[in-house]
Amino acid sequence: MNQIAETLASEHIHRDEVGAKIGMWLFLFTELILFGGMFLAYAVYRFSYRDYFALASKELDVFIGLINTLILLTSSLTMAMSITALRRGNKKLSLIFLSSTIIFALLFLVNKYFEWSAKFNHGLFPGSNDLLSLPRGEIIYFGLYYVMTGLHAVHVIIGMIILLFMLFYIKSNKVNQDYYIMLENSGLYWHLVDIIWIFLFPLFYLIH
Amino acid sequence: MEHKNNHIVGYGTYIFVWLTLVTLTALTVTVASFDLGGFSIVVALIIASVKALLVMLIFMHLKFDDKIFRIFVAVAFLTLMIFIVLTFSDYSFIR
Amino acid sequence: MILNASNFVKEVDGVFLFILGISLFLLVLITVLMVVFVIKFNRKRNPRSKNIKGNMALEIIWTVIPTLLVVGMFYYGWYGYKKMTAAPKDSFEINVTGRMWVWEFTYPNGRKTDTLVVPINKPIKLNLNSLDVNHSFFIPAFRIKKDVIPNKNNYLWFISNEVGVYDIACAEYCGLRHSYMYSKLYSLHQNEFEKWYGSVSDTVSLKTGK
Amino acid sequence: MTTLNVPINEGNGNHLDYLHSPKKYKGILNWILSTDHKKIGILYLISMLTFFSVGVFFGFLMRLELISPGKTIMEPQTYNQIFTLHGVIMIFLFIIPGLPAVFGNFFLPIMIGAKDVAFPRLNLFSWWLFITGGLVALISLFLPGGPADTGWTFYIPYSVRTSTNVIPALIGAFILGFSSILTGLNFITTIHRLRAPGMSWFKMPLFVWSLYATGWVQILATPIVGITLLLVAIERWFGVGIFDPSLGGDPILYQHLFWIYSHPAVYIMILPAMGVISEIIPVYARRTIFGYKFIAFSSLAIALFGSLVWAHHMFTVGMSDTAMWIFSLLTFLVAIPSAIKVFNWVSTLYKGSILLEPAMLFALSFIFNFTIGGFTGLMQGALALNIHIHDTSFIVAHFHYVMFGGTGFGIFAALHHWFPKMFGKMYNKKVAKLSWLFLFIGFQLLYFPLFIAGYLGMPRRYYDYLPEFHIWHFISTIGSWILITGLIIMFTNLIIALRKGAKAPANPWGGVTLEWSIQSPPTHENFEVIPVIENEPYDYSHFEEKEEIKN
Repeated sequence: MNQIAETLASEHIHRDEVGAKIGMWLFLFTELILFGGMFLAYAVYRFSYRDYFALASKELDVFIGLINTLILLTSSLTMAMSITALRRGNKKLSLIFLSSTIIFALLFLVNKYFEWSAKFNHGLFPGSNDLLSLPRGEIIYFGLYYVMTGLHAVHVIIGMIILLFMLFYIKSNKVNQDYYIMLENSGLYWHLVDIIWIFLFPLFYLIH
Repeated sequence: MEHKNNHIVGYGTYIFVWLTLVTLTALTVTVASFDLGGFSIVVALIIASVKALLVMLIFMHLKFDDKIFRIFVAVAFLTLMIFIVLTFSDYSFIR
Repeated sequence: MILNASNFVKEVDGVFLFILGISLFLLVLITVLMVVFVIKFNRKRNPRSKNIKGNMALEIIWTVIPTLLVVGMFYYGWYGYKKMTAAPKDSFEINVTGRMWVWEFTYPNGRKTDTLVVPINKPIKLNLNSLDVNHSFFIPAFRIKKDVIPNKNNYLWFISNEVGVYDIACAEYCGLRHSYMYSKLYSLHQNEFEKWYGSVSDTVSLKTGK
Repeated sequence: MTTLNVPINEGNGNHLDYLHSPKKYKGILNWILSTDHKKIGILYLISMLTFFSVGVFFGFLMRLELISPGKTIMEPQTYNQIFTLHGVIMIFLFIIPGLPAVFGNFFLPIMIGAKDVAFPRLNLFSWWLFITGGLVALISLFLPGGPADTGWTFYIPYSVRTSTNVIPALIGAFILGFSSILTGLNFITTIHRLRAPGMSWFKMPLFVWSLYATGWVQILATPIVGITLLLVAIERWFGVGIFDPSLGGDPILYQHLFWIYSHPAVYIMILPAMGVISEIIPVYARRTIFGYKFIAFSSLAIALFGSLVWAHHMFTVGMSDTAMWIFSLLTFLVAIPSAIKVFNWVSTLYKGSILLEPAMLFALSFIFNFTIGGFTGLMQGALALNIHIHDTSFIVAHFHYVMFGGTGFGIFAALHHWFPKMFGKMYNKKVAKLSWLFLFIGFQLLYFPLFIAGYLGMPRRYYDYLPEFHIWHFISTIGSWILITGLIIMFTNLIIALRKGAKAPANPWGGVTLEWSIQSPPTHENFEVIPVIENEPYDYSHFEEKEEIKN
């Protein structure tokens, strides 16, 4: 412990890696609870507006949701493998895996863009007359849908930016076989984004 | 709680987990096409929880990390569960 | 202050005095102990301290006794509250609508007023509704209050015990004129009430109260 | 002044203190870009006290308006905006960061024998977030339409209807929430990873325990209010249906989500203050603390139970009976760990060798005020009684007894206790005691009458009131003047001490926790040699021997 404290204070050498990981997990909890608040709101509204939720979810395209689920799952796979590759010393493979993760993230967003713009073309956007003419339960469903998937998309974008940084860090050897905690922590963040989607998918797309 | 993170998870394990996740996704979509009434949400949530657990244990290395991380994660999820359960002590029993 | 103005006053004041009594006793005990210790074990008088790390028996005592006390308080409060929720079936029902910043009362016969007139010794049930933001229907002298929330059907009930005029306030912040959202409650004898209720004009004398 | 009684860990001779150590930047940049936990603590202190004075000023104006019925100095709209600002500033910008971010930052690493927190740069970032959030919240003062008039609770649907600038306050609070989360995250990691050799969990000072418990509440509760306020902002901005009842939303759900955080938040405010009291009493009673483990565990118990009682703010909204009794019972259970703490503190005075220094006076009055605040809290936990006193000035009085009489006095106690260590200067103790007298008397006069008025039926957040409440409001306003006089005396005294105070020794009060073993003010690195801990945190047996030898 003593040594850890000393290395930490002398700022240039590697930090306490377990500490960094604890910090990252604690941060992930705040993200988890942040979405948890919205899941709680979802639960309450689904409880009070059960039939309306089922009706409104018919507007969503299960196929697009399924594709996006598979994209995110696969991106999680490449993310995890990228860390393994780096730790085994295969920098090139690690970069390939990491790049594919970023490309998957981009695909997810493109898909999301088409999904949202289709909704907008149908006149189903917040504050639109078409939306406001729906029953209240459906208005709430779409309110939650836009807010929750929107905020998730923001997280995907943030994740992409973090991963892009990692790409450069690995290239410039700032993150390497011996010091990989930054990549590992970015991976944790990325997996959390995946986990949230794992719950969003059935809750919005698969209602009967 | 010294760090012994020498365990490097192999590609094979990851691919196996990924295949399981894809299978579970297919399962949840299939199940959703049947009308199970009130049970459909329960089944959907159970499958989603299993998927999330797999991601956390393998992809996020919880299985191989120090015990303290598993305790932390348990505390966080428990807190969220309690928030939800206590809120529903109002909604489930409202007249 | 009119004591016993409604059927809930005794319960609420009872809980209050019960908790107040225990609290005062413990507050005095703690304060006196602090003052006595500070004087008696002053550095001048007592230059050498004694290191006492703890005492298991004491810890158990002051965990168990407060636990019993608070469970007692909980039960007393819950018992009193239970009565407030159960409006008798034969209650006289009046609809109350709150909006920025007035109360409106609608009687079963369609009569609308801006003050509440009720007979004494008869259970009255108020169905609360809001047209805009949250309000809270509060009759201090009766010790009752309930929030008035859009899209939510709340109610409260009471029996007025004494003839009189009481204040009705809004207790949930509702904007500019929140502090002026007062109205009056007139408790009348049954026959006086019948007379008022039956009359078409609103100008019936309400001075019978006080 | 007490002689030094603990070996001073000064290494080999005099070292430059953190205020004068070699700098990377000059002038103000040396401060606002510094990652030194001590400098960040001072930054927080300065910014927090600035916000505090603004909050006090608004409070003063409100009390002045209420000195007599009818209009005194301002219009109702202004009054509504001022009480909202008073709440937002005092809660988010003063009490929440008051102890953890200021004294926690400064002393937590020192108390566990570390050179800094786990993430120094993140720590600086939290301060920047704090300033940004504060400015965003206050910017509405200068926008057309003026600041929000919703009260600090932003209740739906009023907060989506009002034409004032609610969004800046919401976004400000959101940012401040993240500042608070990052501080908590930093502290938990620090406590887990950076304890000096031998500093086992049960050798940690109790202030550290309380910060640990607080940290968990900060991490696990704050995000809920963050997302809730963000949702309200989004609802106002884009008209998305979330809470607004006219779009099918549920205003009660908003209140649940709001209080899921905002009730635990009061424990974020009070727990560190309890930690401070646990530090101060042993020092001035010069003996070990009574029931160390009970105090430590009661902090965790308060954090746990405190997170489960939020709906007692909602007993009049028409919840289900099940929810009513569950939340009432849980509320009463929180009282038990709090009572354990109070009894242990009082017992620590027994057979001590007590010196009534200013910090001790503040600490003892903390116990008195907090006890009153706690008992009136019990009254509100009782369902039947809650119905009557809910949303009256009884609540206002209770809240201020806990938050100002408790945490506020705790902050003043900490300030007087640690001032010599932080700045290396001594203040005038007589003047400090005088300021305490003013604050204590002013405080009681200011808030006690509100209990009475509240029970008699005076609702809260009222611009105007019935004549029968005049006398209570009048006394209260007089009290506010005495209180503010006390504040002015106290801060003037401390500012004079900064400029002209005598040099403070390393251990002016005779403390035995680690911060008193290093020089005042500490060096940049805190410890020249990382200490090895053998004794329990408040072990004064060692101390007595020393004195004996000297005599």
